[in-house]
Amino acid sequence: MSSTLCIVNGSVHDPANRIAGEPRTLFVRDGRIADAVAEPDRTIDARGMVVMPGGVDIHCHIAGPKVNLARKLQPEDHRRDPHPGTRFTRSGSGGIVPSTFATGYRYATLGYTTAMEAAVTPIGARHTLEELHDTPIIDKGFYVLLGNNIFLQQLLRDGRRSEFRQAVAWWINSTKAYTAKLVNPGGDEPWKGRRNSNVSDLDEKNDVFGISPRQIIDAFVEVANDAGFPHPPHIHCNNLGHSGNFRTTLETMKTAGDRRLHVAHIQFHSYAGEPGKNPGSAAREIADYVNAHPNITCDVGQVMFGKSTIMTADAPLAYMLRGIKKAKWINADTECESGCGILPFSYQEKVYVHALQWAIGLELFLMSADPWRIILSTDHPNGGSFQSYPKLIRLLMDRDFRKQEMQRVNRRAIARTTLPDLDREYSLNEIAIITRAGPARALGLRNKGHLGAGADADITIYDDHPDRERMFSAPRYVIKSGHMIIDNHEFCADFSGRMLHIAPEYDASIVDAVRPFFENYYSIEFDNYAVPDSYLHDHEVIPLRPATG
Amino acid sequence: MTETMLLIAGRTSEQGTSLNKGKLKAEYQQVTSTAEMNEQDMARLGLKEGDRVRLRNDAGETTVTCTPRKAADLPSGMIFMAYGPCSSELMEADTAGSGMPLSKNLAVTVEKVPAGHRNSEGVNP
Amino acid sequence: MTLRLELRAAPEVPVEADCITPDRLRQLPIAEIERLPVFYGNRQVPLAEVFTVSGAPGETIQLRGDMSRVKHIGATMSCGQIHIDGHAGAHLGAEMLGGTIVVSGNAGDWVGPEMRGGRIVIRGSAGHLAGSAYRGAAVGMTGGEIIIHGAARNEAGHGMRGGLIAIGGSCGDFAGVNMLAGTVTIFGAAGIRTGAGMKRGTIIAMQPLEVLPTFAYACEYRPSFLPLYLLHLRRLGLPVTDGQLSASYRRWCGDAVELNRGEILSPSI
Amino acid sequence: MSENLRVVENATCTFCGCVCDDMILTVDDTQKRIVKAKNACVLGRAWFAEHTIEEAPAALMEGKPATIDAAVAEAARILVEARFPIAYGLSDTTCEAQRQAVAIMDMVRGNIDTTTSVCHGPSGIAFQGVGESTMTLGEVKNRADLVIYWGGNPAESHPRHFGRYAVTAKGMFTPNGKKDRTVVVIDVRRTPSVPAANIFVQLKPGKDFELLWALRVRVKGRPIHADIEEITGVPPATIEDLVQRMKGCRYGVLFFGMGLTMTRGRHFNSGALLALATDLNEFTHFVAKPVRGHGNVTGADNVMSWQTGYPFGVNFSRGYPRFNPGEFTTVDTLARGDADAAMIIASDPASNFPREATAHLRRIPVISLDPKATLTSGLARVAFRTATYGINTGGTVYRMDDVPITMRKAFDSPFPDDESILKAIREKVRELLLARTPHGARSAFELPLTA
Repeated sequence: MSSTLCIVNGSVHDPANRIAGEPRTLFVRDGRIADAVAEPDRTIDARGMVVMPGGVDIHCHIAGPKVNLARKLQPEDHRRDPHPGTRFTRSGSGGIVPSTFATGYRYATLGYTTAMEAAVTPIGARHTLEELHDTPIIDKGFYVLLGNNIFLQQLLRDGRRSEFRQAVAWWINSTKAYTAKLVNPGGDEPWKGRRNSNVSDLDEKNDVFGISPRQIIDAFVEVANDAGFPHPPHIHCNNLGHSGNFRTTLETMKTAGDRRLHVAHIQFHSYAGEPGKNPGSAAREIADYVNAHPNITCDVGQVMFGKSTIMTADAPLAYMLRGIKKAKWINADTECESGCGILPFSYQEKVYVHALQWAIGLELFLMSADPWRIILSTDHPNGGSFQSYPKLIRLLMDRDFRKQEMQRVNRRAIARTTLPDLDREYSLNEIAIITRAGPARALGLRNKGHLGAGADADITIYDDHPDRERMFSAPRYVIKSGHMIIDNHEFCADFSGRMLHIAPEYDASIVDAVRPFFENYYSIEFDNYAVPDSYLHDHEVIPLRPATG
Repeated sequence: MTETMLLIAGRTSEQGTSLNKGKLKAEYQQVTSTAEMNEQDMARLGLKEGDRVRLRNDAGETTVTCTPRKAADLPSGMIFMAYGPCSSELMEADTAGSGMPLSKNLAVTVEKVPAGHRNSEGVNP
Repeated sequence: MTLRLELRAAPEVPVEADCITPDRLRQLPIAEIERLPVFYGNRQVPLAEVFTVSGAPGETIQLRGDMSRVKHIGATMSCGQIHIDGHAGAHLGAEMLGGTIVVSGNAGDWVGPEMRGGRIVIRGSAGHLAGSAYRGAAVGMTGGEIIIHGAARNEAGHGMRGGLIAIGGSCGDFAGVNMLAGTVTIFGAAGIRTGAGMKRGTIIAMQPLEVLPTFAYACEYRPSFLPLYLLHLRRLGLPVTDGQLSASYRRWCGDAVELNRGEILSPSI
Repeated sequence: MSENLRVVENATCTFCGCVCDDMILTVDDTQKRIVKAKNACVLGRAWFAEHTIEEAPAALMEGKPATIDAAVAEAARILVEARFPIAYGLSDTTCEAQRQAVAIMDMVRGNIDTTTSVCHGPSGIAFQGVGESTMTLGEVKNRADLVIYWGGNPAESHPRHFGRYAVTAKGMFTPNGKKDRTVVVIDVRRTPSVPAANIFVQLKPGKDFELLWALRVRVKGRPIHADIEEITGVPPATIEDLVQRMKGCRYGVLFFGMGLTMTRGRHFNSGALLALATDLNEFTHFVAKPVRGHGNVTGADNVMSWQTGYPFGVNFSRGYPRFNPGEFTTVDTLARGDADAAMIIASDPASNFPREATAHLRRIPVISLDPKATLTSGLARVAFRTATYGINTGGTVYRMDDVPITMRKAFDSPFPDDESILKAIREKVRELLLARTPHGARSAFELPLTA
């Protein structure tokens, strides 16, 4: 039932097309924005409302093996936040790690129509695709964890760079991923094989594979840039959460040189001080570097007070936090591919470190000279739930509210930051950039994040309420691929979004190189490893960029 | 003569292969109605291989055929048998808020059934 | 002022009636009470389909009938009284904040789970998991009193962090498991693994019990708080003997797998 | 023998939770059977050899042959009319079918549970309490230098567990297989698994928790009772030796079976073991894993968790999922007489459940889906005979370590698969519910607005 639609009188925010809150008429046909529709099936009068492209989450954890472990782990959290079904929608459980249905519906309820799962083991890709199929409304994709892949590390150790390149492309194809994800590159082997230790220096050579994190990072940056991945390697830098880690973050970005790199949840990597002591803010150093380097994009990974769940391929980090919290904890090793740590967590206003993390995230937003490249995220559910985005938007848009909130948190921590001096308030247009246009551009999604003709008709219409938290919590209309999903605040239909992935070419002979490794060290058959197309359901292959040579 | 012993129900290879043939087939029923007992216990109770014994507890009762095991493999006082309709007769339904009825280490009384005595319960209710 | 609810017939499937609290009913006219939704299995039905309603709405609700299949009575209540003449179903007084529930018969599993305050009295026996934490949660009851005159079954006081549980009869396994604080008193025989994983808190076992190998015998003494505490229980109708009031108690500390600051006390008779 | 033979490589055996995906099946297309299953163990060979196509109607109603359409309509009617319908089983079918089953129970506001509840359900409860340090089985093959089996008998329940994953398997850092690792079996009796072990520790029945607790305390370096041997049957020297081995290994694994979950203590037994593995991470890398049973029981846990948030024992009667083992698990809903209709998918509770539970199953309308006749299908009002998953169907299954595998069909069955029957029931249920929804209500189960 792809009907035609016309939206009139709304105040349109479409930064990609340089429209900043102007009245425009939008037309929708065949799931896309059209130049004109003669007799639309329906016309929405959006007078007094704000019209934006659907939101795009560039970094969240919503599907796959680790997410499901974290779901199973927390019945006590689901119990307090049930998600009832309706005539149109399935039921589910909410809380900090919602069930798949609740995840899709709740993203839609915030006006988000695309979300990217940020860390999936290759062997868990099939599982992730099954979950994403059960995640309604939104379009979605995932980044595949390759930064601790043993076979790839062996190729690098042996200087087989061209095979490395082919193997990366093979892995992305075999898993239907969107890009390569690196998490604490080089850190898995010491964790699993060296009594739970870790790597801390970018140039520290692993004593099993003889390569350093920097070599791994450089190799992936090269492959992705040369092959023209629409989104460059998505990196979770080494030393996440450790004081003084901003140096590692700067070194990581410098390793990329002028090549494209996306730094995930950069707030967690912007700490001053020395290892193990004296944590402070290095937001200025990090923001300056990002501002000055247009090849770098990042998402913030804002910490929001309240419940969180740490879920990460960075197993040593989760274990470190477990040492503080002493509560239930998961470690999950994936053969030849990854580690994983999970623990329920909560950020508290009065705790020095938590307040510092909160403030550093806000500093990064407010110091951003180019909102296109510092993107809104909470690293859901690590820094907090995606359901806290409306509150985060208000913190950015409303200085008085921000100052009020600052009063509630640990004063000593705030004093270690420049947050009290930052008076900037985001405009609606800048919000449209950091939640839609920016992430879509960073992902290389040409049909998303804007409302020009030909774009996907993913549209959100909000009441223009002065309380921005309220406004962004409950759009009046949400349109997905031209389908009316939320009509006057109520779900009126269900919808299954598309899988977004890339398909870089590779030399088929690489399979001959991978197979023997596989047969020796994996526990499933090589021929049962690559994910068949039947798991994609409705999908879209996002084209590569022309080679940058 | 009766004695109280601990019944452990578990999986066995024969139980696994026979259930593929069909749970309503004689082989599966035979496998799941045979209990292993410590050979000294059997001697004490006057039992020989192939004798029938009645196992009983508060949850119910069942009659099975017994077969001896060496004391080194199966300690005295323990009975082992494959899961199935017979062992289920001895499971209590209370799961103590867990969903799981206790099915191992069940205290049961063991009593020899005289030869020729018909089993009132039947193997296959 | 007493509101009377009488079960019409034994329900064929479980009924969930969490609307039955004085907080909710005390100011409603009878006609509206009759229309309140309860769950009869998966159907919402008006309360009057399950109960006849009479009397006058107020601080006290009197329920009559075999409510073994009626769950969540008094859940989250904060004031007033519920008297149940008969048996009560599961989740009685779940997450209760205050007020009193008295059951003349038996109660099902989950009496007063994650209770914060108030008092629940069961004249008969209770099921499993009285005063405990729901699955996945670390913290069970944090305040209030659960008085069971008969027996209780497994996991009484699982994750308890405050308040008291007193069991007049025997209790099942794992009483006070993972306790963080609070007091559990067991007058009858205790099951196995009492106090396993406890961090703090006190378990008083009036009959000799099997103590886990991770509890260390500390001493025999007369805890100063105990007579006062036992007199309180005696006033509540529990079978406290003079011998128990004057006895000296053996004390074990545990659980060594955890903080090791919990204690099990048992009279040395 | 027929000439019409064909080979299917990389097929998957779903008899047990090992889910070996290296089967080479020789299929006789004329006879419609598998004549050879290379690489299969004794259980797997029986699984493949015995799944022949029997002459039987695809659907029975009240024991009489019926059309599939009529049976689907009757099944849907039973589910929609019930006030406490339950679904159970699901561990021996595909994830695709499991997803349909959860959808149906969500729509009819029923109760859904899987065989997990009578298998490692207690381990699931334990996991929710303490977490878990765990791994995929390839890590054991590549790295483990200490492997402990506790309360399980894989030699008979999971015959290839030793060779493929954990004992003789050779891997990256264990090139010499068994020579590179120490294997310990802890059990109450000398099972056929014991010969594979370097060390056998015989424990008194029902004392697993006490021994695990003692090990935890010793790992933490604190004292235990001197009478530990009297309690557990295990001498203090053996306990000390185990503790030293566990702390000293490079990559340690604790596998555990239903000797923990099915005995008194249940979830606390599993929880003690999971906690022990977690504690050991202070000294070295240590993981634990339940040795799960049926082929896709782990898939059932996963599907349930992603769709509802909870792994088993889920009730939708209020329009959203709720979880409570002991309340919404099947032995309980049957034994207490709560359920008023049941849909049993690929499982046979009538022969495995306590007497009160099976007695209730005979009192209520039952729908069954099974490739074979069982006691349960025998008492069902509507019984579907379905294709055997992994032999007559493709689809997804999850190995005991959550690794998903796509199965390869060996040959076609004349019977429909579980997924298509469940999809048809789901469609019919949707029709019936829409017809019943009161005007203005959000669902067919609400109190009419005019009440």
